[in-house]
Amino acid sequence: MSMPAYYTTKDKIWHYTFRVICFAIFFFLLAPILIMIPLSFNAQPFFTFTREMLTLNPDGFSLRWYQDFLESASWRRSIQNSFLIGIAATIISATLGTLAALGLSRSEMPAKGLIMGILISPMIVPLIISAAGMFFFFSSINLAQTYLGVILAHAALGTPFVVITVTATLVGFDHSLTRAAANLGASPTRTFFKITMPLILPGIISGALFAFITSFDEIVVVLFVAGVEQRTIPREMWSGIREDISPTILAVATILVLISVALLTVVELLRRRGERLRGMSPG
Amino acid sequence: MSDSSPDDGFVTFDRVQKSYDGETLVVKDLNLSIGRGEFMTMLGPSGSGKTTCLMMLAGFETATSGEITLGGNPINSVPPHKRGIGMVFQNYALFPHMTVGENLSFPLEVRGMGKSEREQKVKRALDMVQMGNFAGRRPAQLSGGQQQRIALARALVFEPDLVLMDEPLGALDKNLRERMQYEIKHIHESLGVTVVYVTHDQTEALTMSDNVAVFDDGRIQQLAPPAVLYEKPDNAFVAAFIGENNTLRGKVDAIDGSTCSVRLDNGSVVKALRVNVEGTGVQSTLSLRPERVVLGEGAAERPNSFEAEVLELIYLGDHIRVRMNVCGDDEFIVKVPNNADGRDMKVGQKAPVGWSIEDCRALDPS
Amino acid sequence: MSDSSPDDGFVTFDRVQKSYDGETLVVKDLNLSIGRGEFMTMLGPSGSGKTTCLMMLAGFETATSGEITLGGNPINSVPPHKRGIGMVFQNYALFPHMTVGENLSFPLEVRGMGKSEREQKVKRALDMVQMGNFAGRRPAQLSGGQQQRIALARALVFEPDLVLMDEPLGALDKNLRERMQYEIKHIHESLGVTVVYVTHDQTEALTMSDNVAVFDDGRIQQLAPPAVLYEKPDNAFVAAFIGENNTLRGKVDAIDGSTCSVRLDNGSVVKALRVNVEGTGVQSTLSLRPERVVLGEGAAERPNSFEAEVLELIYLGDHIRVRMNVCGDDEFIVKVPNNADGRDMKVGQKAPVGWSIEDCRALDPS
Amino acid sequence: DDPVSLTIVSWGGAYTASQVRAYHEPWMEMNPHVTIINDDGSANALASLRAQAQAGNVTWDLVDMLPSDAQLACEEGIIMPIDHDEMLAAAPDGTPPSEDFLPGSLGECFIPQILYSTVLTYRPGAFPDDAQPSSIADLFDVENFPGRRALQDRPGTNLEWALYADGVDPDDIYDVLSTPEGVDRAFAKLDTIKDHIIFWTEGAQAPQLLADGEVAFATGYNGRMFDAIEVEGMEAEIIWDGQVVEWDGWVVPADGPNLEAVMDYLYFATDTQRLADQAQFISYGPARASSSELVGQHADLGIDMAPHMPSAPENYFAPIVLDNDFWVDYGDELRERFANWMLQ
Amino acid sequence: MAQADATMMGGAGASSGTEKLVTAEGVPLKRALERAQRRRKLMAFALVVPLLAFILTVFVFPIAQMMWLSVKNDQIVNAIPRTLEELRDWDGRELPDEAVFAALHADLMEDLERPRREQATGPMGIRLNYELSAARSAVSRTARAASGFEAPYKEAFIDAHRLWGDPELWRIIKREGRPLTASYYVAALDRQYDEDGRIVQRDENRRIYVSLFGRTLMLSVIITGMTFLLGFPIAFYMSILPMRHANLLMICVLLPFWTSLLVRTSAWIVLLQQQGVINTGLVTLGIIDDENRLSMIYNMTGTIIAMTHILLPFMVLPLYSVMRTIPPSYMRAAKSLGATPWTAFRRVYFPQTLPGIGAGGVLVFIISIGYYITPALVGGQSGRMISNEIARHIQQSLNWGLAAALGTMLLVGVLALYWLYNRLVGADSLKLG
Ligand SMILES: Nc1ncnc2c1ncn2[C@@H]1O[C@H](COP(=O)(O)OP(=O)(O)OP(=O)(O)O)[C@@H](O)[C@H]1O
Ligand SMILES: Nc1ncnc2c1ncn2[C@@H]1O[C@H](COP(=O)(O)OP(=O)(O)OP(=O)(O)O)[C@@H](O)[C@H]1O
Ligand SMILES: [Mg+2]
Ligand SMILES: [Mg+2]
Repeated sequence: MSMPAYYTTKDKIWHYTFRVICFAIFFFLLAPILIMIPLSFNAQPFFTFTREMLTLNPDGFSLRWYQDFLESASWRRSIQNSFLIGIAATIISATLGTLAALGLSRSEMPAKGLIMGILISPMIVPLIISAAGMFFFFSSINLAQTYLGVILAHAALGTPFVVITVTATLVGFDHSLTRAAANLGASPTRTFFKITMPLILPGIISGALFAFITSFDEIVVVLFVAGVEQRTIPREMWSGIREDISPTILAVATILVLISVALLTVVELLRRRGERLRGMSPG
Repeated sequence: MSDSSPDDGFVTFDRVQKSYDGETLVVKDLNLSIGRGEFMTMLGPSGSGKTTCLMMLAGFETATSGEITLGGNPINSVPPHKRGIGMVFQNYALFPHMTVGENLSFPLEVRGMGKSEREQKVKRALDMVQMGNFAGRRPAQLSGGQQQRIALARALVFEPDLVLMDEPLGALDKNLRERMQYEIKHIHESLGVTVVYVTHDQTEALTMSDNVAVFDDGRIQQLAPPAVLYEKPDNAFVAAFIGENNTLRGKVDAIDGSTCSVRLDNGSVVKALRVNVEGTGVQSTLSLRPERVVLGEGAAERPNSFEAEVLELIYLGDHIRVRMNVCGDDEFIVKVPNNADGRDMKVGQKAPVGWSIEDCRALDPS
Repeated sequence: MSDSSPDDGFVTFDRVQKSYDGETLVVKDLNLSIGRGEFMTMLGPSGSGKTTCLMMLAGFETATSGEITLGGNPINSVPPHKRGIGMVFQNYALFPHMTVGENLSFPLEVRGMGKSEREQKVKRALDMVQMGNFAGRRPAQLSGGQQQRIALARALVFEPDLVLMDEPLGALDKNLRERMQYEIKHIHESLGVTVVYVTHDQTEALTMSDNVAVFDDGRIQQLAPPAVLYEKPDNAFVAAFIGENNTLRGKVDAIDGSTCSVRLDNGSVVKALRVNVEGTGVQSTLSLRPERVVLGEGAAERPNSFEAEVLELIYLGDHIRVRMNVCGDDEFIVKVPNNADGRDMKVGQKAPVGWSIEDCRALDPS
Repeated sequence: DDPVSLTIVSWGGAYTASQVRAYHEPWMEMNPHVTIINDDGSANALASLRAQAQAGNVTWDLVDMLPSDAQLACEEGIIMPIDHDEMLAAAPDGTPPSEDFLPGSLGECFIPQILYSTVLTYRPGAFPDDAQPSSIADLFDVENFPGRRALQDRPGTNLEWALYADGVDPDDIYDVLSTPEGVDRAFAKLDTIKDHIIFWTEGAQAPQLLADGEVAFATGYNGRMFDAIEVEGMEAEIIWDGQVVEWDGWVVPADGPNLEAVMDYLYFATDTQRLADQAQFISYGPARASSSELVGQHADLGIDMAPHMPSAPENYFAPIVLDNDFWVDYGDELRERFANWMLQ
Repeated sequence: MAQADATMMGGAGASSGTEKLVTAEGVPLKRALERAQRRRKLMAFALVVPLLAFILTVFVFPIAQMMWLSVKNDQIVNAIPRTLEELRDWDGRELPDEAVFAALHADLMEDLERPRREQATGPMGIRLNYELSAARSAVSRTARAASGFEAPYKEAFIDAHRLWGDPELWRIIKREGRPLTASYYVAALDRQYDEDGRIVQRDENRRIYVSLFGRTLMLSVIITGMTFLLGFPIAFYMSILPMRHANLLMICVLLPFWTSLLVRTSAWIVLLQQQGVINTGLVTLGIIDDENRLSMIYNMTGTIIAMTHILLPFMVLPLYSVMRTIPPSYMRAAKSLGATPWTAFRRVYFPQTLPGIGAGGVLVFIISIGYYITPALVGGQSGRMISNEIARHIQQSLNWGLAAALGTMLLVGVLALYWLYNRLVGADSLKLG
């Protein structure tokens, strides 16, 4: 951005200071991730930069923690679990959440405020309380320490994100499109699958991604509800931190960050595609 | 102007009422009958219930009471997607994720039509609106006028008997708008389809329609062909809403068959056509078109003739609007064609104005 | 019509250019001078650079090259908040979290004015736009027209010498629009403030302005008072953009001082005023206003006279548009006043048309 | 035999690994139809056991827990009472289990397995060579031994040490602590080092804090400290003075699904040889007297394990034996007091 | 053609304001409308029902059930019904008389006959121990020995454990011998019952929860404030950038959001500890000397830094989505009216971001007030929060009633805050990018 001719020196200083401050904050956001990646190549079993690493001596670096991770059966299982639980929970929350958002965005929906409040309560209620409640409840109906229990718990935690994003997408949704479809002779079901669904798909996907990440990064409920069979990645990291803090978790995290970057890119591309479809110029 | 011969009652509204909130009636006791092949326009100010009527006809709103029939059958219990009515939405409502071709093909597809037949019909519809080459484009890649044509083609491609259009030209600029008015009118005539058209632009209504229903406050104020509407408004609202209008207020002095004399507030007496006057002594609004007022030579010979003063001249290209003081009314407008006669008028100048009895209509007081 | 006596150069644009992306010029070599007290309108199609000019004047965009002066002083290095220019934005930009009174008080407050003086000025400004009772409302509680008036009052309350308005009436419906046009014009006259007004509605431009600058493609195509613009367009773009217009195309046959003969494609020869014709043999566009065409009796006496056929009659209330075939052009429009003469025309009827030389202008080919 | 799968709950990490190698693997070799699932839920085992029992859905077969938790669970009736002589193997010389297990270690529902201790560890680099700390009293001496101290964020061990450092005889500590004056005295002693404390919660944090150089002293479980020092080469020394010793062992959830297999496993896994074997993998002392002589070398490092056992005579000179009854009775109150003290 | 004739109308319209509106057929308008709307309402509701049912069963019901634990109190009633009966008329001053002890003996004996899993004295001992230390061993020791007791039982009991001679224990038995109790809430508020059954403050050195709630609240406020201070500039910066660049920066915001919490927390340990990256860097640069390394972790600072980092995206996302929708013309209008850029920002721009600040603030505050993992790992003694205490009571001390009481209080606070927010700003403004 070029500066206007009327800027005084003070204006210019502020102009640059503001940018410096912003980049400092962005740096703050990224610092832990930036620190984590080199440490995952540490040759030593500690979370500190060794002298070799600082002098860029190749001996200070190794792939042993990646190897550790790839060879460990429990890590492998936890990855399977994380994906299994995450995907199953996401499917449940995306389906139910999208349906509910469709209902909520209808103007004739009764008691909208109350229902919305209940539906997003999993996001509002402190996790420890949710976890404790589910722990007692699931124990009493034989769902504790089962996959189904963890999946249901995570689905509940993920739905608010789907409801919120899909509702927001529907606010911008042009309802005359569904009317047009009905007018052209399409039944309500057909209208949903051919018109509504393709158009709100970006919202569903980004809500689903939020739900997936919620499950994928969730530890408190897992600690309470899951058994050893259902250990997820965060749960495995948790015992890593309790037992012996080895850089394996950093290796895992580095890999996960790469996955996150990929997912974020997908979201961004989807968003641009969505805007193109809706006729806005991609920004 | 109307050259269709409406077999009364292809679409009828029978004592239809509509309320959204249970407290106020948005449509109040609507009775309306539209003939097959007719181009019928609903005209009215914003909020007068035009869209609501259209939506009830299309099935997106339910009438609170009363009955709507289509081709003689009540349609209250027919869901929208089974009514077979084409509709052009105000914002076109083209499906953004489909190409133009897919948009047009959609109504045929849901009717289970075969691929080759579909393609053929789509092509014919596109050609009709002169957009034959655009089948592969997305709506976002079209200009407003082009989108409008596609919306029209889509509403017609499945050959409905009835097409509804809700202010389809509202978002277009003047030039494009005029071109599209012409095209829609042309298509209506060549296909013989029945059209219910909503607008709040009176020029549009007058130009295009066989019949115009003037809406206000949830009621039809007058239903008539354009010329009748302009020449013979039934009440003050219609007179004021259609075209430009000078209004003079006064009390009815005497009634003489189809004419009457009205004494204005400044004492002048005006002779006018008796249209909507109950008796002598009541208040009345006189309505007079600016272009029917004769200014200068010839004015004195008219049955109504007054001395007037030019207050303002407003140049409008093809004509000049002259604001004058006539019978104590400062807002009296006279339209003078912008040709030799009109060019040398001056502010402050005095001149006689006059008009004939049949051009001045005595209406209800409001 | 213009009764202000502009002391040329209160605002000047001197060879101003503007590019947003460094590749295309959005404003190309703009020279413009606006006198104190003048009502100057920028008129042009969408994307022609009108808003950009206004933004440069207000200080929200910087000119890529050239100089803008205000009251004789270059303003490039004056930040927007010190320019003291009032501005009415297209969407009004009323601060939604402040009441109407607070909105109006804001410019006075930032100038450090005392409370009682502020209140007094706010009150006066509100009264000026007849919104005296609305000081306590929030913008969201006002209708479009009311918001518009508040925006106007806010732009004027701190008594700027110059007020900019960017399509302030774009969002209003026709009736409101006309009333507001009148009010703005009225305020301009009573305050004597300089106004730069942007619109793409030609009627608005013609009605309100002392001078109109017609923009196209980043250039001023013509800068003139409304009557001159309509009567004597400099080029085909202006002719087509302002008012309705019949265009006939042909080759210049002969030039005779200030007139010329043009041979149309169907062989007819038309005599026209030579305005923008380089020499014989070149292509030219003839521009002729529909209302200047004489139809029927008297037509044969004009220097240009042809036999024509009525193709369509369009009823428009105060006049009838007659589409005719003249000299092979099917889209030739003649406007006939809606009075006794015009009422008995028929489609298919043949009639002579004619016009005088000075009403027909030979312009550049495009 | 039908395939059976046993869920055995323990502490995870190196400790579970030692059990897998010493008990699970040899036993599964003998019982190929059984698979063992290791769950590291011991830290919260009591809560889960209670929840499972209340739900009537017990999924755990065998749980490794501390004797104080075992006592509570036993009183609630959610774990089985054990007849040690009936159910467990005698020593090779025929001594019945009730006499072979170290005195005071058996519980009504509890089968001890190991003796572990909480010990004080320090970083030699933090002090001059000629003034290295050597006793619990040094932990409370900030004058001569400056630097931060990592203590566990609970009253157990800390209060005992405070009194011990204040001159109370190890045998009298719990009597003193049962009186309000004794508690005040302990907290007063803790006050003297309050500003130098970093609290740790999870077992792995203590060695990590030492390794990172964050603290000069750290308390920690002796097995974990052994691992950090001997296996991973951390520079630290253990002070055995005032080590707080405690048992750890098995309990059997009542109404567990595979009782028969569990009993078979327990008979095998608690015999003299197996307990001694476990000491090859981790430096916790076997709970049977008869196992002590069999303790050999570390399975991977090849160093002699006996000197690293809490129970080794040279280490067991001033032990404080954790009184579970005391902590079950007074734990809630003292935890509140301790939490209050931490908050101040 | 039919012209709307306005003469006969079923009272609809202007006639009289108070009269009920009816349709042309005479059906009241409201009812006719309701009939037409019912189907649509049902349709809309049917779409919501699956999720609503799901959330109610797996989420709302379990929490309600947990909250029930905070008043449930059947341990003593189950174990010694006869004793409680005898105690009914006891005045609560002197030791109860022999009849009560005899009843207690009978109760204990009956309990011993039951299968072990159903014995009620164990849970009763544990329950009593929450109120009075060592009450558990009094019960368990006596229960084991009771079969050998002979009348008079009073002495026998007091011999078995000294606490039976303490009227305090009997007062507690009497007070808690009811199926519902408030004593968990009393404890959660750092109160206790005195000899006369009045609720009084606890000993100063046993008060924790109130100040812990206070600390939690304070930390949450600080964290919310920090996320606002850091989040506002970057949200603003992103909102004035072209979309393409803003989305790039948005990835910087979302990336940490999507990186495991545990990893981020560990990374902060690496960065902040005394021998960590920042301290070492500062020492190397000579800004601080080796002895005075900053302690930035295992204390409140650590909690604040790590949680601010973790919760920052929750502030930035709603702020950004609000800022994006504020048209630049407002700032321009303010400047054209003569406001300096700073005034324009303060008076015109900032107030319009308030819904975003509200949404972000409430989200961050609510999440941080219930935070658990990060304070546990980096909080040290001064950075712990109420959730850690709740978790400890559930998992370690097993005082589920107290945990439920603390949780209920926390939940009520959070819900009240959310309700307030909903009233003031509206939950619809909750957006996530
Ligand atoms: N869904 C609705 N709920 C409640 N009231 C409505 C609804 N739709 C329209 N109305 C109200 O009904 C009245 C008539 O609205 P309608 O849309 O039919 O007017 P219109 O004549 O189409 O106006 P416009 O020219 O502005 O489109 C208005 O007062 C409007 O506020
Ligand atoms: N901020 C900007 N960045 C890049 N290009 C711009 C920007 N603003 C305007 N333009 C381009 O500059 C040209 C002129 O725009 P401008 O807004 O001045 O037109 P306008 O005459 O005001 O049109 P309208 O009548 O539609 O408001 C257009 O092509 C537009 O796309
Ligand atoms: Mg409408
Ligand atoms: Mg513009």
